[in-house]
Amino acid sequence: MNQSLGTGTLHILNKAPGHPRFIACLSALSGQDSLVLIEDAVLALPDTDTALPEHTVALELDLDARGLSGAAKTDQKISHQQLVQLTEQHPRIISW
Amino acid sequence: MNQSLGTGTLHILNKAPGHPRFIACLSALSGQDSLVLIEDAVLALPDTDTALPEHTVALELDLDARGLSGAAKTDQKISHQQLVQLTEQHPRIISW
Amino acid sequence: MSTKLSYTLVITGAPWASQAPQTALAFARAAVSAGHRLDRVFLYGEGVHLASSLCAPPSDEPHWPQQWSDFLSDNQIPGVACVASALRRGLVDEREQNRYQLPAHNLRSPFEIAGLGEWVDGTLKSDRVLYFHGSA
Amino acid sequence: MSTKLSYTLVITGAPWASQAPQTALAFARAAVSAGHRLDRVFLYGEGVHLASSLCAPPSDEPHWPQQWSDFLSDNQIPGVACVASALRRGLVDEREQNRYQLPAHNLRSPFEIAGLGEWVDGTLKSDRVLYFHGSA
Amino acid sequence: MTTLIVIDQAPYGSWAGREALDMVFSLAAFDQPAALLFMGNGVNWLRTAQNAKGIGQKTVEKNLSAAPLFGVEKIFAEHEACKRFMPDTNSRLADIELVASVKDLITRYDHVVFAG
Amino acid sequence: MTTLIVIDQAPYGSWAGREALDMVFSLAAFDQPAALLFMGNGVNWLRTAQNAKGIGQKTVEKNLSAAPLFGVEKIFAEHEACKRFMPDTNSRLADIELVASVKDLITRYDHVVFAG
Repeated sequence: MNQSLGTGTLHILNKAPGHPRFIACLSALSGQDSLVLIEDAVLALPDTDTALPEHTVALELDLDARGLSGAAKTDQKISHQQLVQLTEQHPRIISW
Repeated sequence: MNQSLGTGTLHILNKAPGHPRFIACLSALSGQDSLVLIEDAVLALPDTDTALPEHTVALELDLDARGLSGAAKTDQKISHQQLVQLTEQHPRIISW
Repeated sequence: MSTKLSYTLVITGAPWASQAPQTALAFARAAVSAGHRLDRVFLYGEGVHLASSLCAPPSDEPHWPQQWSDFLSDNQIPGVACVASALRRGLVDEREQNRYQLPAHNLRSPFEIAGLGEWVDGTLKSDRVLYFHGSA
Repeated sequence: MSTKLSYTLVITGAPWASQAPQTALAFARAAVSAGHRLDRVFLYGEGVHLASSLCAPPSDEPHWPQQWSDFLSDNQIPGVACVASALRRGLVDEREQNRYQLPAHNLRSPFEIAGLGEWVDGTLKSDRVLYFHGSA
Repeated sequence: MTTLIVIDQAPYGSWAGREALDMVFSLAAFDQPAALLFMGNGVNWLRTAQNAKGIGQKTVEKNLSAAPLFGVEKIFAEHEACKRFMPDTNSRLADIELVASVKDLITRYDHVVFAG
Repeated sequence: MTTLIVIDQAPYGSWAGREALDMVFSLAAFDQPAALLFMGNGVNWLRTAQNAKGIGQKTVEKNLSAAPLFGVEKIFAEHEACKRFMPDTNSRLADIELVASVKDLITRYDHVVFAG
């Protein structure tokens, strides 16, 4: 997991692709920021219309629910335990 | 009011511009359909990014609330009473 | 345009989350004053919160559940909350309170709790069915 | 990574309208089992519906309000519903019931009702404040 | 009287789609002609291999596969949205009719209804 | 500890913006540095001549004009969204600071918070 993470702000996004806040979140990311996709936002992975930044991970249980276990690389999937670790490592967190 | 109305389906739209259903509604309109903007959808009138179809009206009280009394032509503004009349005249109505 | 029609109104947006209950009320008042009949108002999904007897908004703000129940009572229009939506969201009458052994009931009169069959009936018998959704 | 942190969790999405309460619960369990402290869970906006004592979902579905209150009790974590959000949306404890002369109360134990000051306190004292919103 | 129930929201993140499904089952239970249309983000209901146990929900795929048994006449999906989210046709449920134009489809039904 | 409360939803159609405003007033009441950012559809809060009496609500313009009195340090608005919805600068409330880059602004605050 760690190689795909940035050192800036941790952005947690739960909106589906196309939602105005989904779009706003993607355009507010800086180079060293990390993005965690949760809930409906994990649909960004199969979405051919969405370009995701380099440092992107997604909650594994949300992927599984939506039939997307195969849509993410192993190092892109995180558990809730790992999400907690990410919040330890990032003092700045924005929930979109 | 009546000159700006079509004879097809009556579409009632309450989503703000940019909402996925706002976009879906606009692209589902046929030539003779009529569109009524209510609630947050009246923001489509000042929105420079939205092209509205010819047969479009908006609820006057929703325009007033949002400071848009001047954004619509007189024959584009309707009262709730006139909205009721539109539903009388259109057997097919879709609420988006 | 003197033909009088019958309407079913379906509200799926909650008060204080959406404008749906207020738009629906303005429409309902206009329809009644134009001489139309409202067969019923059906609350579905988040809309069931409109039937709560426990809302206490600040006194200088409109009280949508109370305005709606006054309107329904004054015009003898049935107000129905979908039972499946209501039970999940914590809206229950005395019968459901007893059935599920809950500590209280909070359904505001004259609203009643019933199944989706009431909505199906509306789509079959009313001349028009209008939906008032949340906008988020 | 042995430093233990303190968290405030804010839930603004309602159960059965959003996934927010379930995601927040999974996060809360993981944080506690990692040894972190949860200072409080604050319910705001639509999130206050999580504190209802009257939800009765089908027996084969998870009961989010009950799971949350069990978790809070088991771990002695304060759960607070914002008073302004709660009063508008029909979530009241016995004190508010009496003050506003309402027919019942429906706040699920151990949730309490308090002001936004509790949230401000969280932003000042907790190492991290996380928000769980609705997705619509 | 024919009714088209439309689902345009993704599964699991909100409850609106499930309540739309209850509506279509209800119509079918009263022998009323009813069909379903998935469009936009709603087409993500139609992906195979869903497993929502880990997030404490019931998998919607099962609800959906019951639709024909309960008398739901047809399940439509917007072709464009399917291509966008499920370009691999193997990842889509079977017995779905793809529609090129939502605009044309909705004119064929007396009632077109969203659940929320 | 500085907090930026963000409003990205239009006024009146939902309650989230009002609850965001309560948050910023609350911070100010406890003497915590707080500012507001309106972005996307949220900039429609900033239009002059709003009158919500007819829809039975209180006009948000008044709530907003109280912000500086209550100690809210700054009101920002996304320039792009303002141009989109209010190209005529006379139709915008005064004392708003336009920002070209939301991305840059949010890095300047310890906490960036949406109300819902």
